[in-house]
Amino acid sequence: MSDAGMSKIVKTMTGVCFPFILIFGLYIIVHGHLTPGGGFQGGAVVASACAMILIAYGSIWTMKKIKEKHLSIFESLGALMFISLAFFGIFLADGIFFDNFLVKGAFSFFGLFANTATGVADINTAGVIPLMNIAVGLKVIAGLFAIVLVMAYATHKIKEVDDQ
Amino acid sequence: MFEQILTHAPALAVAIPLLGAFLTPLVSKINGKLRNVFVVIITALTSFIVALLSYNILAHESVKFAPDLVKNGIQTYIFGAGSAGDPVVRIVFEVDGVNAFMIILAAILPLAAVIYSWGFMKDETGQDKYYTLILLLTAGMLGMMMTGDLFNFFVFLEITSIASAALIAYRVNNKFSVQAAFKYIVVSTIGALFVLFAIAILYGQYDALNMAVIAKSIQYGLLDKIALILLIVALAMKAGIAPMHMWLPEAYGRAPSSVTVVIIGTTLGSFYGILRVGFTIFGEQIISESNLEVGIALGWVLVGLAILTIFIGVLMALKQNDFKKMIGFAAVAEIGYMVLAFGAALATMYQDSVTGITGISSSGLTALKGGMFHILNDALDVSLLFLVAGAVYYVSKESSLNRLGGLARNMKYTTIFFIIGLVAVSGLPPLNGFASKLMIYQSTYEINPILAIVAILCSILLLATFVKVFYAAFLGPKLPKFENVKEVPKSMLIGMLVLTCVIIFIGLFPNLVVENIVTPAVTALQNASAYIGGI
Amino acid sequence: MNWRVTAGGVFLIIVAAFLIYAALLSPTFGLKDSEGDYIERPMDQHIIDETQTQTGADNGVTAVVFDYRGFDTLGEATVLFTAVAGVIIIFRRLKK
Amino acid sequence: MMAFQIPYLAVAGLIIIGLYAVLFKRNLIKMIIGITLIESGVNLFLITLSFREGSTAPIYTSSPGGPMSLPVPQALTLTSIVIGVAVLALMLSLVIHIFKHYKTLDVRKIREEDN
Amino acid sequence: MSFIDSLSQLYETLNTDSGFWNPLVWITAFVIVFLIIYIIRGYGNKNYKKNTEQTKAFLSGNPEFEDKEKMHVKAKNLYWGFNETLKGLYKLLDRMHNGNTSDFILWFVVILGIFFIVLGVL
Repeated sequence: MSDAGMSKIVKTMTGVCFPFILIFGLYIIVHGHLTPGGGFQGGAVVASACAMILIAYGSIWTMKKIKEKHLSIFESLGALMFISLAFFGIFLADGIFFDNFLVKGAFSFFGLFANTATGVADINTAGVIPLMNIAVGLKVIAGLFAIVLVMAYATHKIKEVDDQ
Repeated sequence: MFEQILTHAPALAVAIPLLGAFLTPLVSKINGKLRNVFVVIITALTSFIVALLSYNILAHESVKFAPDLVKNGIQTYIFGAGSAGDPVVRIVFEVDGVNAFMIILAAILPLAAVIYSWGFMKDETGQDKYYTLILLLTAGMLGMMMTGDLFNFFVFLEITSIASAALIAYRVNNKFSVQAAFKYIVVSTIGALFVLFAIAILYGQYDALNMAVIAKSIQYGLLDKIALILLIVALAMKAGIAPMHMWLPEAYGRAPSSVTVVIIGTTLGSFYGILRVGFTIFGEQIISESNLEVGIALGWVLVGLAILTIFIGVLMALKQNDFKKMIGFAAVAEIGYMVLAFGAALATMYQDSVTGITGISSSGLTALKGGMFHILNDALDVSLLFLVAGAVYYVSKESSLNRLGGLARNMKYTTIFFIIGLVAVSGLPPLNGFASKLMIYQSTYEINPILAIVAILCSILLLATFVKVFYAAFLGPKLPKFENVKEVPKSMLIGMLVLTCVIIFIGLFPNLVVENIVTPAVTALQNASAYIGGI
Repeated sequence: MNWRVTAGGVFLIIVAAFLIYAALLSPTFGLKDSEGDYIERPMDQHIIDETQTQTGADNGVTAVVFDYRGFDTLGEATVLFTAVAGVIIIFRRLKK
Repeated sequence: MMAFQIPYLAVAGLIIIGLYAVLFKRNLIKMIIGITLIESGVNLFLITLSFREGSTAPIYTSSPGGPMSLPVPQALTLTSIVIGVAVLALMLSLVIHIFKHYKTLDVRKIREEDN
Repeated sequence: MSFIDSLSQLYETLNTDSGFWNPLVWITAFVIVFLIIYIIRGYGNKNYKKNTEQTKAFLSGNPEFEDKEKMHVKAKNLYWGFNETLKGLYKLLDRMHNGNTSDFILWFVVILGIFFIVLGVL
């Protein structure tokens, strides 16, 4: 990829497509417990959108906008959310690590069971699974984008060295 | 209060390092020193929990903290809801004597490594990620050594592989360390992929991923044999058994010493995987009348590989001029001793002419004990030597022995630690290396004298190797370029002291360790039916 | 390096033969036995039946990923975390 | 019986091709491609195990009913794919560094430069 | 078994089938021998002066080098004869240890094939 970014057409089209891909990925993440998909898949979709931005605008511009430090902090937050959801299982409900404590109806949200009659889906089900989906989605977005960004920036630096 | 901890101990031992690893990037934003304290606290907490767990499993009924948690020597922990439907669908941690023995290592080594890196990594960049990876490595190691689920084992194997590779490449401006890291990641990825392939074969056969369930329903057809071979060979490559050991000295030699100490633990975790696969999952099949000769053949193949490993390791170590690479080859030889013990134990399987039951003979039992004991000793001794090598590198920025000399005049404590490690690793009395090697020599002598002779000879050559190091690096006149060399910082000395104390303790009271730690492990290793009954 | 090619070829062929044999021995594709009814899969059948009542999720795969085998997913997330940490530590700035 | 094992034969083929690439290719990138081939072979094996003849995806939302394919191998495949991505990222970044040091990806040239 | 009993194991002997090993006994014997040697050393003659010819290293009459580097035998020169004797074996081992990643995997495949032949056929 060129460091200065690609032509104006590409940049504009990227700006047009980006929100739609974002919405699609977030949809996949949020509906992970009802429809095909989940945290990883949706996170990969959003990360690919970010990678598209990276390719269109070049690594230097993107690195100016967001550093990999911040991304790794986001990732730590996602991982912390995930593991603390697992830890809550010890303190609440049955008291087992990775206990799905919400589905026991301990709290109001996500507490319902899916109706065993197939067909109709209810977003307010499946206990911690949607929350874990969101945590993992955040983590995957930040992680994959950090990997791509760091590698792109490093390759550009190497090219600089070669030119001299 | 111990009961509450012990109830969740198997989960906490893995979860607390993970939590620490996830928190470390945030903590290190505040302050570097705070981060170091945090990491040391997390590691110490993990070691404490692990110590509680293994004590509660290994100790005698009357002195347990929570006897009701342990049913005939096995504590199980089912993740997710307590109501694990039948058949077993959830991930289960099943900690028996062998696991309790192995996690002791996984608790000691990272503690020493973290304390040591406080001084060793003082003026390096990227320390926050370094400590994060060390904690992840600890968590992966503990998970590998405790899990009762095959796919979970694979996941933790990959965690350790990736973290180790990233840490081996820590000195990225040195091209050899990058190369070593690349070789390590290629080798370990292919090994892990074949492990996954074997797991998939077993899943397709029995529709189960839990080790106990598979062991209960295994039939030892040809597909199962293929799975067994894939598992054993892939894990043997990860454990550095010759002739698949070439990655090991490079990886050990190029990584920072504090990292190498933890990687030794992961290597032994793969070795534990071999034991678990061979003795538990396929145990009732291998040790049975129907395929006795298969088990014996497997034992002899392992013995051959072990002799090859010891020979190559020792001869190459004797030739090296690079301090850490030499210790790496010595570590290969030490691994060979363990394989020799276990292979010999398999090779002595006999069938009782009267009852028709097959079993491992008494000399085979001694071999098992010696091999199990040697896992502990090897890890401690080699780690101590690596820490000393790191100290030498820290003061002299030299890894080649050709340019070292006369360091004993400035670094008294380091020299003492090195002498202790030398005596221990080359199996000289009175330190711990001798006790385990004595058991191995004696049992292998009863099986076949030539094996014992080869083992003793190679042990002597190992001693010669380290005498060479001792002379070249520590003795001799004080070289002008090392005139103003100081003793290493206190934290590094403490890190070495931790290992030295354990080594001397084991060396002085070998019977205590063998009776209370090793024998329960060996009993649990042989008793596959108890492990199956644990579910 | 002629010995290398020959040895590699020979042993690769041996491994290939055994892998193909294993492929032919594997459970039938489609999991139907000769009578045409499904081969028993108790663990998966249990999950398929109990997903909605135990986890409340409609998606069986997500239920397995996050509830039945949630610990694997923690490990998997850890693997990604490890990879990011590794890539960042490899491309770190060496000067302070 | 044998005719229906074609996916498993494809698995064996993929693994062997990957091993061939790792063994006999001189270029580091090609070796990595071989490793990913092995990995995709293993993933194909896992996902093949989950297929039941005439089954639907194990999702109850607007499902037509009837038999469902096995969920566990799909979850395992998801995990192993993510692991593969992580390993691939690390390997490629190591290769970038090797190229920075040696200005080549050919194994022979690298070894000549070493000694 | 109480904690006191476990303490009593401290000085018990490690018994293998036909051998035994007790470090404490060994160390006691070692200390006694060392004391005897020390006493004998006490009878040595006392007329021994520092910084004279008596303390010079005797290099078969040759003068001592001023340069300390020259005085120290480097690691590559140690065990010269051993390496010289096993030169052929070492050549083989070096060919084996060429740091080629593909060769590592080649060894893996070879061992895999050997195991297949040994176990799979049996």
